Amino acid sequence: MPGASAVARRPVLPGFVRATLGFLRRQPFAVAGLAIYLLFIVTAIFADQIATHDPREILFRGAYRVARYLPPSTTHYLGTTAGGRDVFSQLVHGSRSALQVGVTAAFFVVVIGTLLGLLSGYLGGWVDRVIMRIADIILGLPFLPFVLVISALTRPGTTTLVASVALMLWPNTARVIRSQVLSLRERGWVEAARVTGCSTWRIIFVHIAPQVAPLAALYGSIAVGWAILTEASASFLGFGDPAAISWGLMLQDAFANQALSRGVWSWFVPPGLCIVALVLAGFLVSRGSEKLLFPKLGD
Amino acid sequence: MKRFGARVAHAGFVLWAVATLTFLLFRLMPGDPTLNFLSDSFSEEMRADLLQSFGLDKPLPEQYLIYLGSLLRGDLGVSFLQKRPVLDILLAALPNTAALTVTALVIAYAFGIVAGAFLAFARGTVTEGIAIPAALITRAAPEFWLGMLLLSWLSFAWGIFPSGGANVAGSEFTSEWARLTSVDFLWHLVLPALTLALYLQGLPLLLMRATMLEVLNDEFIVMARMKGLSRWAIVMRHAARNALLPVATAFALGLGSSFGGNVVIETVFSWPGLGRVLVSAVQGADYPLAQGAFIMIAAVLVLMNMVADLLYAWLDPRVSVGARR
Amino acid sequence: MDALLDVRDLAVHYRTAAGPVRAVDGASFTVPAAGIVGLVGESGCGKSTLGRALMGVLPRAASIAAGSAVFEGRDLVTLAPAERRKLLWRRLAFVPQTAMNALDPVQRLSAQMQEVLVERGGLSRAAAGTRAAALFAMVGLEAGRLRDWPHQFSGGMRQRASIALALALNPALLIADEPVTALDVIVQRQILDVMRDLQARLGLAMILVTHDVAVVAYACDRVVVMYAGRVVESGPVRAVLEAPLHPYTMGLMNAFPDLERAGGELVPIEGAPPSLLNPPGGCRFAARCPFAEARCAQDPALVEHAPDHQVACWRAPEAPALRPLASEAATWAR
Amino acid sequence: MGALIAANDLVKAFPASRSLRDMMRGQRPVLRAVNGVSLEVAAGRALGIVGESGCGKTTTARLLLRLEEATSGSVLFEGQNVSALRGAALLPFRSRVQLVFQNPFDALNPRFTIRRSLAEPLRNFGVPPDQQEARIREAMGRVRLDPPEAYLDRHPHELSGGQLQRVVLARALVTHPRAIIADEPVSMLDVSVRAGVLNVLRRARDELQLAAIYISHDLALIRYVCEAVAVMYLGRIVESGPTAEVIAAPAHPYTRALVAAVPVPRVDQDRGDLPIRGGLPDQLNQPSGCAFRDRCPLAFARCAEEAPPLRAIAPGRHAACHLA
Amino acid sequence: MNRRSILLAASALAGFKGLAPAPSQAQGAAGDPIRPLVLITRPQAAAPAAYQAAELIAQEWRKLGLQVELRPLPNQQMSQVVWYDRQRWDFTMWQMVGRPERGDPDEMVYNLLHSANIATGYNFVGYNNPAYDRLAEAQRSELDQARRQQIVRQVQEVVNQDQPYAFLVHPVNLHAFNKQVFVEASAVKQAGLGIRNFWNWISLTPAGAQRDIIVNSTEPVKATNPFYVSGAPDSWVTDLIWDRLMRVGPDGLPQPWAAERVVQPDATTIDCVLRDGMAFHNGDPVTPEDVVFSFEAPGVGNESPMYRPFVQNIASVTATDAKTVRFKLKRPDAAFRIAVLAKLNIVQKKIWAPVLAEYQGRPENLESYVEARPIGSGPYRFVRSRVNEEVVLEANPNHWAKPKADRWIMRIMTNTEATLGAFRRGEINVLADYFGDPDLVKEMAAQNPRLIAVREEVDIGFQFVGMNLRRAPFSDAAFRRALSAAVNREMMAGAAWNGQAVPANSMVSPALKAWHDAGIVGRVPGGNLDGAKRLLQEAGYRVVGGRLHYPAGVRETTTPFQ
Repeated sequence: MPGASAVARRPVLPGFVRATLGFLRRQPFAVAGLAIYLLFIVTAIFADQIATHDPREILFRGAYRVARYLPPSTTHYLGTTAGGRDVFSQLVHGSRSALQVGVTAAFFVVVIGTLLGLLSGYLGGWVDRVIMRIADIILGLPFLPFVLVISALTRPGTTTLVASVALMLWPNTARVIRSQVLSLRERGWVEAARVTGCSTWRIIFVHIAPQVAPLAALYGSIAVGWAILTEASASFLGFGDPAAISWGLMLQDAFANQALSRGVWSWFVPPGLCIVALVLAGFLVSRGSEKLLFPKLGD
Repeated sequence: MKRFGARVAHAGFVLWAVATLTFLLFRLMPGDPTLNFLSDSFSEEMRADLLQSFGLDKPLPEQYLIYLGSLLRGDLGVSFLQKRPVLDILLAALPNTAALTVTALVIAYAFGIVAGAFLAFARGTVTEGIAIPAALITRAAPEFWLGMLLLSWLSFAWGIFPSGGANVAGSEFTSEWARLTSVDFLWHLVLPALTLALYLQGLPLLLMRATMLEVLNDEFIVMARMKGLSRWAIVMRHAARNALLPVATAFALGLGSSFGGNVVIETVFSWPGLGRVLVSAVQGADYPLAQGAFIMIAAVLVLMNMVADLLYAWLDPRVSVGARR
Repeated sequence: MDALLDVRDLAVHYRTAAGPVRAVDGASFTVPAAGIVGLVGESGCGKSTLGRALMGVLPRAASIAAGSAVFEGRDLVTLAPAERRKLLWRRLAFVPQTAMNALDPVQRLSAQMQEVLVERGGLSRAAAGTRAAALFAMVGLEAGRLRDWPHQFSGGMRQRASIALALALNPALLIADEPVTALDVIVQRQILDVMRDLQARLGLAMILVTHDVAVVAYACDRVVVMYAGRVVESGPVRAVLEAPLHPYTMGLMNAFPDLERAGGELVPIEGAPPSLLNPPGGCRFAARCPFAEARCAQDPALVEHAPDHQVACWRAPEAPALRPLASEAATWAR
Repeated sequence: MGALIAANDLVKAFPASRSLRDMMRGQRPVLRAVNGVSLEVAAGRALGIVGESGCGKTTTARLLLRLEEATSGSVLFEGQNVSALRGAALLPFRSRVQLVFQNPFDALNPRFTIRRSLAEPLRNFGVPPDQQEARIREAMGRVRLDPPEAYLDRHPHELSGGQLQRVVLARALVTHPRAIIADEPVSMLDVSVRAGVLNVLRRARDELQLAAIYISHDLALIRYVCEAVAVMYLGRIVESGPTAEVIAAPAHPYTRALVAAVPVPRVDQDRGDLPIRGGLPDQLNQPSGCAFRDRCPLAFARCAEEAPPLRAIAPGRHAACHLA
Repeated sequence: MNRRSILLAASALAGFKGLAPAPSQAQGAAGDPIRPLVLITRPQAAAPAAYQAAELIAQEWRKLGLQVELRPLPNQQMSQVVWYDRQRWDFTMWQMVGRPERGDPDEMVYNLLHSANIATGYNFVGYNNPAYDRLAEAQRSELDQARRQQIVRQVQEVVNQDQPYAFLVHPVNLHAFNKQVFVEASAVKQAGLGIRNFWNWISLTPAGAQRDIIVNSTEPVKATNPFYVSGAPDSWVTDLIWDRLMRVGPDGLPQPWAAERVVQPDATTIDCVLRDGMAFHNGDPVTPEDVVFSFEAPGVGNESPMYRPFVQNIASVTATDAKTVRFKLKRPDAAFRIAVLAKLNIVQKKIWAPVLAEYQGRPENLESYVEARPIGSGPYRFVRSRVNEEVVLEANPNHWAKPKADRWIMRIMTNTEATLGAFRRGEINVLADYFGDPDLVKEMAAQNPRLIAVREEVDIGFQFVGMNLRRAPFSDAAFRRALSAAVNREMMAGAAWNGQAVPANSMVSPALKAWHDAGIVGRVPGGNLDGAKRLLQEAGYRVVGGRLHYPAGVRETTTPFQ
């Protein structure tokens, strides 16, 4: 009869439910972050239903009089812009663009970074040297200036922006994944996999990859924020996607039209807050995993 | 010594790669640099002339060699629009950017380190529950938005700080140094530096807190407690000193990335720095100037990446002093 | 016997989400004014926690729940922190496990010596320098190596330096937590020799926390055997090791391969120690004990069965008969 | 009796980090972690490799397992040189030579159930899925983990160290190996469970007629499980022979010190000074001649001039000492 | 030729070149649907008003049954397409900015739409009307003011009929200055420019201790070079440092400046008599030789590409005596005074002759020469320039028209909010470059009536939609007329330009009172959206299924813009 204590069965709740409940209780930060994500995802999905107007439509008050600077009201929850567009509807539709930019950029950052980090860390040798050299070079490129130059030299747009953000951010992820892999590679069970005849690819993708997934997800959630902030900054400087409806472009529009001097808070505060909230969500999610990642910190 | 040499060589390699990349970026992208000069009197002949005067009529490999050679001599070419040497334009903007970056970083790190260390001890308290989200929010807010809000309150509404620029219009100084140290300059510096610092402080704060927490769990801290050392001695001499290693590295890295990252702040506060030069050059398609500004910003970044590595090695005897048996 | 340290019913609990973990659960033993006491037991038996509790450096989540630890007439458990601090390192010092990052990595050894000697010992800087050199010499290190950084030392040297640091202020009691565990046999032997030698020369008391009965046999004068947070047997080394009274001690002795003993099967103790979260009532070892009886469901007290030899086992009187049985694998197998 | 697994003059050199001076001289120093090790083990026999940390015993094991590439020398398995095998060609060797790890808490993929950990090698070696369960149960039986159902669907963190090490052994046995290499198999385990694991190991070796190699710093343990022992010092074997004989009458001064240093769980031990001086030298700056001479209480002039070869000193016994 | 016949001829030609609807087709039958059309515009961030206008225009044009897609392109890419890919695009937002020398209609009339400029010049829309060409040429050499005025009006009517552009608005410049710093009455407004003009800078009189004129600019000054101007702010500075023989006066007409008198003995001879006692900032006197050099240098080789076109009509320039310079022209030039005499800077031969000689052997030209301290003879002297920060000039006390202020400082501020903040706080005292919300400035002035004075002035420039006449359906004048009619210009001025513009239907701004046809805005053919629909119907275009189709028999053969 094996040792009673170690084998003692815990309560009968399914593992993932228990884990989730425990997570919710222990990680209020992460829960808050996930809640914010969820809110924006729902908003993005039902943007057409939630928005009260077409965000692009120039609204009129009578013949040829554009409905500009209307104060917040029941028809225009956040009023209208200088160009006569509904702020609330732009805000709602902006969540689509933000999520699109954030999630696609993060996706590429995570996929490229994780893949190269895995290969670099596990294979070592020239593969490692080449990948890390490329990473070094990219880390030697200034982030925002690079994005601006690329936007200026090519047609500005979401694709350009997402591509340059992904290009600039994967090395961070790759480096962290790589160092994680370097330590995982020394773990007994990875060595065991080799001894028991596992192919290199199987070791990398079946044994090691799941272990670095949380770390990659963390960097992904930070990349979401970076991408959104970059979009906002690029838009503010006039390098954004001119056809998009994004929070960054809304802020640019508001500043260009001196909403600040006019005191049209309902125009330039909400997009900023939305950006803060969505970026913050990424940080919160990643901070929630702090204990997961740095168990040393847990008492 | 050996590490130093290798690191410098590595930085040299990265610089070369960045320079090459920049060259290709600016040459291979679509768009005609002569578009700037379109006017009612612009002719094909003038266009050819213009291309020739900037060496753009030569084959690409030749352009590349000339470019590398010029770079090595510190020659960044001549601005399309300003017709002045790019380097002169950049060097005029550099002190302003340096002053802004360094001031903001020093404020941010001084505050971040102290607050981070404090928060490490406040683990699990209400203070922590408020301070950490607050620190995260400052990092999540778009810089320009924050800057505009501060500008609107502290300058336009309450009139405490000037609304932009680096000096009162037309002020005279005997030297650049006198300008940078003048009360007037510093007064103009306050708002942009504070905004930037507000954005930057989150990193040192969180980093300091995290490393501090890690260090505080280290056995040698427990040992220090066993030795009956005072709390002050434990925190300052042992914990902080160890926790500062990564923070010092982050400072150097921050210095590098901030040089180019100030673009937004410089625009908001009409700060005449490198970032503004870059943005206006890019907007105006002044390719030699944009390219030069980009390379200079990248060079500072690469240099600071190198400094960060060396600094870490220098500060940490485990790296700087080899093992001995 | 005049005890330097008298630990009575000491309990240390860890707060966890699932409830308190009783890492030390009513441990009692004494340490005489001179000599080495081996505190032996398996991982998780509470021996290291006990050492740290005595030094007052328990982790955040842990606290002393009950008991006393009277050291030089004062109870370390109830002593005000400021008062306790006065005792630390001056009367009560600690040698950590080598593998641990116990020396500040960014301070030279000399600085770490100076800190203790000047700040806690009240020496002048010059005097501290001389004393540091002397201490290094005492543990067999060249004085010149005071200028080195910790990472420049090998494991053995780091342990010597730790011992030198611990002895800096002439403490009355030295608690050494697994001081030789991570070391190779030859170095281990050298360090043990240093400790024995210094104990003899300085006449101080030491608690040597270890999992290795052989180390106890080699280095200690007395031994305290712990199991699942409790002391199950204690007494002079010879008495306890040669004539163990507790089945767990017997099992421990038989489970060890012996260099000088030929062949034969090793006798494993099947099973694993109980969870300290919800420890079973009665004797903690009963679940694994081949000699367990119904009465073992009651807690056996730690009582003196032979002169200066305490044991917590109902069947201690039968020990001489049980001992031969315990050396047979069949007894333990199930 | 032929050797099942043998090593022939194995050398493993790692490039050491260079000082600036070395660079200027154009030298690239190497650290020979393993420096000409030859050994052989027959089926059903066990060889212990003993030495201090850094002596190269673990590297030797890794070379034998082809976890690392030898700089020179070869590994022979069932008479075949396996040093040059790569990729799929290596698979048969992999299935025949297995490893038991030092740290059982680290040897199993934390995300896999025990069953999956045991099935993984079977999958890799092409055992049909319908046969896998039987093989797994067989292996679990060999390591006395019964009933298997009590363990197979658990994750590693739910098992104790002793149980984990048995699982690790089961994973090694599930491929039906011919040889097994155990690197400090019990050093991370609690004393009370060590004996159990060692017994299981020994029984498996006997029942399956495995060739076994134990790596340990603990002579007492080696004595318990191995008929033969090889003592390593700074990458070389300095003495080898039947365990009992070597311990009873060490021929090499280093072995003598090692034997003297091993603590035994008995009072009244000899507490004399160890017949050895100083600590392990810097591997890059080994003394000339015999590597042990600067720590050797018996060293004399010849030791500085000439490195003693490993030579036969008695039937089955070898030592690398001028005085042996 | 009377005005009417020219008009008829012009329209007939333009119409003939386009698509004539086949008259035999039955009412209701239609050709191919018109492809989706792409309206190029600068992005909102770069040109918010134009972008908003484009959106509004697109909304209106869609009501005609057109599929209009907006394509925002950054400056460079927009120019690249419009200028170098003249076959490719459909229509584009564009603008002509006001400059003092555009106070003469010649540049707008000749350069923009003369067929000589179709291939590579400014006639990028490809407008080709021989009748127009004749009129454009005629006005250049007509020295009689009254007759020239009549020709220019005819030109405007031809354009009105052909509508190669859909003119939108003439912006109204909004400037403001600080009345506490400057005597309000001393501010001088220039026709078509507003108070951001040379005259104001020399006459603005300090009222108190602050004796500096501090003006803002949204763009940095790039070059301070008498032979090179890279942007509007550059010219504001060069204007002050270098004198010219004549200057465009506050009334928009040329008046003598460095030349005391300008006399024209015959159609191709102009004598300029220099003022006495003029000196460069380095103390040297301004001599006729310097003036001769100043007008010869741009024509040497290709050393001054930007100014060379202006001297091409000069056959010779000579100093006839110690204070007279005689220009002989190749052909009579009505615009010569404004476009040449009031444009070219008088430089010192001593400084520039060696530079010219040196640069002739180098790939660079005079534009690349950077004077450490530019020397002119103008009312202000150069002190220093800091990129992206400020340019500082000081009053030239020796100038005959010495400025009333001590210094003229230009602050570069890209942030409109900050600019307004700086103006409110007195960090700048003349708001001279403002494209922000006009209401804010007006409100500020209303709230601080003793502090802030606002001045408005219709600009010389104009905003328009350029249509590519090379491509169907824009090749059809009727189609163009309809598009133009559908644009509500009042709405453009109000909703896109914040009310800071007046409707336009001509390249000659109402600011140029002498030349502008005052009634032209009211004469847009068709007049409004309904008129536009009618015009299309009459021309054979049909809306089928909500989509506008070509007249019957016409196939869509043009590939859409990508």
